Amino acid sequence: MKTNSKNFEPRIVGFLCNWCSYTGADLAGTSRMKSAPNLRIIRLMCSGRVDPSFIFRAFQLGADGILVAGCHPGDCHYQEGNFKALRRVLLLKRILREFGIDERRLRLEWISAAEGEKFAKVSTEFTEELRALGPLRLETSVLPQSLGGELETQEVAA
Amino acid sequence: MSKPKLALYWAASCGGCEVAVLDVAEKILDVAGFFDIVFWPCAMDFKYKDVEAMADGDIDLCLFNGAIRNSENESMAHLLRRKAKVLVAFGSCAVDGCIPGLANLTTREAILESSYQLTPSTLNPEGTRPLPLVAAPEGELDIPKFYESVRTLAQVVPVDYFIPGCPPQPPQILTVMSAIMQGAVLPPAGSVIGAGEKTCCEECGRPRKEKHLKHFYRVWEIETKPEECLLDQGVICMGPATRSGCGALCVKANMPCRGCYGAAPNVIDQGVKMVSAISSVIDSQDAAEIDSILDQIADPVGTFYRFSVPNSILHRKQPSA
Amino acid sequence: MISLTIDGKTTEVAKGTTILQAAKFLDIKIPTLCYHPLIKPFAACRLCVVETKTKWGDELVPSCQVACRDGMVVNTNNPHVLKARRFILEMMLARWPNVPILRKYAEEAGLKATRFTSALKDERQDACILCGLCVRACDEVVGASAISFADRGIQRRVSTPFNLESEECIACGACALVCPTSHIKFEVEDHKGKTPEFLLGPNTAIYVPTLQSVPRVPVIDAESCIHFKTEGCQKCVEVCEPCAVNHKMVDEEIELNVGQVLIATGFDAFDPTPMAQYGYGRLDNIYTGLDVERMLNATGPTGGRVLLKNGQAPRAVGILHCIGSRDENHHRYCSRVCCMFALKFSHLIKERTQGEVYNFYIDIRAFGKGYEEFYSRVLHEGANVIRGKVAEVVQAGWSKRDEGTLLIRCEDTLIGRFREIPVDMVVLCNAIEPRRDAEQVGRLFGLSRSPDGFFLERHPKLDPVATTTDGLFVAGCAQGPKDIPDSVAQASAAAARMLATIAKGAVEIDPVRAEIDELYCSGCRICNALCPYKAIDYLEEKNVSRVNMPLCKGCGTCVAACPAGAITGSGFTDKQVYAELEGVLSV
Amino acid sequence: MRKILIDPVTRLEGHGKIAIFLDDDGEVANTYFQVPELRGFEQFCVGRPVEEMPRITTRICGVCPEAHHMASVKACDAVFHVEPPPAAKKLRELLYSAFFVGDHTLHFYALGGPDFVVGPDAPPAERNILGVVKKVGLEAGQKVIELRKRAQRVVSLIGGKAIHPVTGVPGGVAKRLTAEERDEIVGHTAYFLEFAKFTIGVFDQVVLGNQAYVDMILSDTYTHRLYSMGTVDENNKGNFYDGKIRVVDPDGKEFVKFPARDYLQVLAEHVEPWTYLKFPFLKQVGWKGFVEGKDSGVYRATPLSRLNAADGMATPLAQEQYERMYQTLGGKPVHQTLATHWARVIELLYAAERAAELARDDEILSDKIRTIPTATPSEGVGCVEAPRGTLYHHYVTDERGILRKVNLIVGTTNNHAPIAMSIRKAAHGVIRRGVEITDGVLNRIEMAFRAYDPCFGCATHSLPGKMPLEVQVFDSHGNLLTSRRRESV
Repeated sequence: MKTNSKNFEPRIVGFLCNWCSYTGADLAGTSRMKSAPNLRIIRLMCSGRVDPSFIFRAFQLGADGILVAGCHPGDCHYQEGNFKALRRVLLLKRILREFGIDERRLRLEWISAAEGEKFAKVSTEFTEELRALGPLRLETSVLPQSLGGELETQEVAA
Repeated sequence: MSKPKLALYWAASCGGCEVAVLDVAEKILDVAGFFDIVFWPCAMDFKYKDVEAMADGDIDLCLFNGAIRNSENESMAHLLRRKAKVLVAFGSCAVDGCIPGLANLTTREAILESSYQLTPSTLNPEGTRPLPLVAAPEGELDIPKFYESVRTLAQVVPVDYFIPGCPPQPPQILTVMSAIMQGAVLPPAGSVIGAGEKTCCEECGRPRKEKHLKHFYRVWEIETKPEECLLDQGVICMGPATRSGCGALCVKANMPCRGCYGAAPNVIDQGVKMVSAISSVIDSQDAAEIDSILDQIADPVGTFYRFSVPNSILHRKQPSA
Repeated sequence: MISLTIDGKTTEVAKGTTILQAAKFLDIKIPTLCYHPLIKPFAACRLCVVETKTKWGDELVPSCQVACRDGMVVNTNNPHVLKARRFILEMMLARWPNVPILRKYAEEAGLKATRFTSALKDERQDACILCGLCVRACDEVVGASAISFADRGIQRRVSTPFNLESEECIACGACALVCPTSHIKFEVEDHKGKTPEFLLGPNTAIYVPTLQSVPRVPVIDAESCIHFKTEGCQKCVEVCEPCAVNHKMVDEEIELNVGQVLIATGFDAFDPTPMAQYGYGRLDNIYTGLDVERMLNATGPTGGRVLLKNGQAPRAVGILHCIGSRDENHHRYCSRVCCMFALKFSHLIKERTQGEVYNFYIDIRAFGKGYEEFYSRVLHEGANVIRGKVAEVVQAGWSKRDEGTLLIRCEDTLIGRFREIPVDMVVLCNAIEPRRDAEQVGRLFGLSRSPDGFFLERHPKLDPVATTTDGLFVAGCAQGPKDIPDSVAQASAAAARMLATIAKGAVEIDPVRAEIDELYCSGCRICNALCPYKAIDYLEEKNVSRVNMPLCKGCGTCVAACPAGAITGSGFTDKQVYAELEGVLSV
Repeated sequence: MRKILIDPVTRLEGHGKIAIFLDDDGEVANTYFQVPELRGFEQFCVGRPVEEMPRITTRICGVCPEAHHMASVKACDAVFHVEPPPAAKKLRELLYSAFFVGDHTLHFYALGGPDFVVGPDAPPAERNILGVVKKVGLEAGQKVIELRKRAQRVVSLIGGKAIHPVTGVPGGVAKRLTAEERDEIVGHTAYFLEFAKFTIGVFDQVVLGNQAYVDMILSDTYTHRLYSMGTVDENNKGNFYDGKIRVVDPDGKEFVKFPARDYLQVLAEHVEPWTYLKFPFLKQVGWKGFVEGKDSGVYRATPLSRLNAADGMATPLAQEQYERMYQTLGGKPVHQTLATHWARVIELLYAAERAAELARDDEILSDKIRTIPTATPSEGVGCVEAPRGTLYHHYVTDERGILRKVNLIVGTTNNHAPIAMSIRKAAHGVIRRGVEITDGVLNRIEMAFRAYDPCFGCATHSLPGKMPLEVQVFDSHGNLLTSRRRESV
């Protein structure tokens, strides 16, 4: 499935605000714009609903990158949900860094309902950026079955 | 009828959990009286072979504390899972990975290097490292394999119940024990027992305000007022994201909570939840200002994940590609 | 009341009425120069002399100044009066031989030539007869006192202080208006005004915006009204018998509580000035669609006549389509209405001027009911249509004959040749564009706009009048360029939608809400500050926070932030989102 | 070649293993004492804010978290160049003394005591706390439980938590002591003192009253001529919380006396491939392997060596006992490993006296319990006497107080080499060709080990001294010849 070569197709999860970017994505579609198909969209009422746990879980489930898209500052349908998203993403990037995950894999964009073009552009760009970064293989030595062999090889060999 | 069989074991932990069990004081005798303690290496001498000899599921209750750090911890986990009807992850190490779990933010190699080479007091010109198997002049010597990552018990074997806390507070241990001894119906498997359903704030009792944070202080920077919520005073306190049960001991001692009782119910990742909460209440809409405020949080991961790195969604620092 | 007889006619007038006013009332003409009905009489020119009979004999008095007395008998043109008036005119003509109005009066008075000669005949050949009307207007009416008499005797003249440009002058033009000899002229340098009328005809500070306006009352343009500059004037108040004019009026804001709003804020007309190649605002006789619409309006400033600046009818008119629309540099969209109004113009202009009409089009979009038929009709009437976008409009006029005419340069893409077409008038069919305040309005209502800047409907096909916000509807050009039938249709649809809700008496709202489970909440109060709607209350006694349902809009910020996981956001619960994640990432 | 493996609960559990190799003559060829656990605190604490260390390093050991808490917070004081107010220092030391009382009690009654109270050759079933209780009376058992309870109570009153205390902050302590709490503590310390005296009595009665034990203590099997390390105050009296570290040579002459911050000039650690635990030694003397004497850098840091390193005790009753011990055992220094138990009882008495003294000091009620640091944090060493040896915490931070380097030398580690040596010596002493390996034999080896009260909570993590033993005798082909094991306490 995932390979590190050029033909690696990044899996991106996009958390889109219902009022702007989601409509923007729609617009990109209805106006038949071309954009990378790697983005898997999850619609939320507001970028402020994006719980950082969602982002981590998405990484755990095999996403190579996460796009959080909300309304332009000042345009939030709920007044300032997008600023909350901004704050969370800023702190989250610091956390990702310390977990050894390239912070470029988490991206925050302001995309209005009118910016179908920007939406297409962003998802294509992001896909290329992730392609360059390569697949994110989370070291998940967590599930009992996935243990045995792999861990037996973990020896204290100097 | 014969007494129910009880086993206690520690893997990679500090022993505090064991002391906590002893700290139920007089009551320990009741426990000892009620159960037939078939395995408790720190207090009584029974052999691994005896356990191995038991029929599977022969042990009625096994309290397992400590994380899984090396090959030995792991095989003990597997053995006791086989032998025990009910396996309980006992204490923060077994439940979340605890402080030793911070090791998942670094690598096995780094740990060995610093312990046996870089530390200033170490005098090791040959760069000797401990090896799992050593041929001494007189014969072979072996020690367990030191793994790359610390894992929680549930990440190694299926676990029936979880008793959080570093250490679990004796009153909580007592409640659980007496409940079992009175034959109370066990909660559904997978439940957390010996803890509350709310968060530390419930037990803290300090009056709280709406949160608008513009500045974060480190504990050494200010003398906090004992009658005001620490978070309101700008000191990061994990209380809001931490399960109740300890009695808010640290906060009552005027120190911020660090989250040893683990995530609240319905929360899958204690650290990231607190990240969400804290960042949400930062009182600024300007990216640059927000960043400068965040700069005041020394060591975000070590703070929000102090006790839960191995049990967090991301589990460990990824090897840099 | 006072009764008096003028030239044998007897009448009654109110006390204080001057003889001149009484005469006017009796339609008896008395020549005047220094007199203006709205300015205090001054009796400077004495031209208005009349004879009054008194017991001491006949007496000559300036009728503009003398009030009527009871039983007074007045003669305005018996030989005695005419002799005196002729003498006065002789004196004036001596100094101002060429002032038309003087010559006219002289003629009326049967005066051939003057017997006198002026001491400074040819030196100061201006037309200022020193009647002082201007000075008094500027002082009494305008209140600016920017001009007054300077010097004495034959040196006397009207001037600004020290003959310098006056700080006081507000360029109201009152002096020019009252000057009997048009010695003072008022020239408007820029052609563009607030209303099309300014361009097309006389303009005042108090006017009726458009003749169809409802209610049909005049408005005062505070920016050009003298009163708001100098506190003076208010002549409109004096002359308005119903006393309807009120300068004290101020803007007021009225707050209404409504459950639904229809956004029908309309559009702005594209301003073609930036397209310098078409000369709008630079060359005369270049108009926008709306200007021409006014011109063609029977009740418009020109009474519906198509006129050039010089008052003549144009011989040829060029109509340029798609100005600002279908244009990469301005608006990429089609304004939809221009083709048809252009054709209407062609029809009317041809009908009213018998001149040539040239349409320059990209392609004709006559899509509506009966539109195509109208198009072919206009063609049969002999309107010229040229397919091609006009390159530029320039001043013709290298030969005397072409004086003031315009030259349209374009490529006729049908015959594939470059053409130059001389016309007298150019009509720019300028685009419909979003109102300049569309962004603020959008913010105010939380409306999103489509790339063209018009408000976005909920669905282009299935829900063209509603918006993404419940209770908020759009209609007309606010939503996108459209003609009248479409606007009416959309507006009615929106109205119907709103009525439906009103009839129902209840509104349905999305079930997306946040709820706090008090079993898990410990009142850390993280969520309290986050709610933009202050929908979360903290219950001190229970030490929990609680969502005030009716206020909650379900944005979910608190759900994401709650460190205790005590808040669930119905419709978008964590469980649901995780399930979604597993779904989208399963392949 | 035969291999005897003494392994607490088989080779699959890790709490210190002893491997004894016999040559073909059945003589002991060599012994290895292995510690199979490693945590890596020195690495993963890097990047943490230094002020959090007192709460992080407690998790090195749940048996003596107080020791790590104190060493760590003292290191923090040094890192921030700040001097805590007197009240704070006293509160810390009070907590620490209470902890010592509880810890030494546990060891004497539950772990070390049985060997003497019920005798080394008594059946294992009796050689435990219950046996002790039977010998010295039931109320003694209740006393022990009661004391532990009270000790933990005092720790939690001052430290916030009984296990893993939290109140230590750079420049002081976070929690004020209320009058009520203070009164309660005074009550507890009074109990400590009574209990300590009682314990002295017990020791007199059952150990000193029995010539056999005294002989055993004095026997060469349990004797090592090594350097002794301990912390002393300005009068060279022993102290647990603060002072200078003093090392005396095997003849009892002062070898070096240094402040904690100079520890690197005195100490170094040696690494062996067959154990995770390092072997500290005196740098100036150097690592000569597991050998005794003046020329070997190996030293001990135990209750006994603390007494050896000091010129006396700071409290009257303890001083009495101190003098009496050296009289009985023939003057300073004492190198008999088993005498450590006696020294421990004396330290118990000292700790109880110190606690009582501090509890009565009114200053501990002061509001001035913190000095807010102002200097830029840099580097610091914190050092206390842990029950099982001198404990060093050494931190280096950046200018924000974020840790760059961490170095720890924990109590038991100091004694790693001596423990190994004691085991070997005991093995040599008791295992001979043809000698059947009895419980007595095993226990005599274990006693050598247990005297150190090794807390592998710090290194491995078994509770102090709990060392159930199993001996497996293999022939040279590794086949199991005989297996014998004995239940321990």
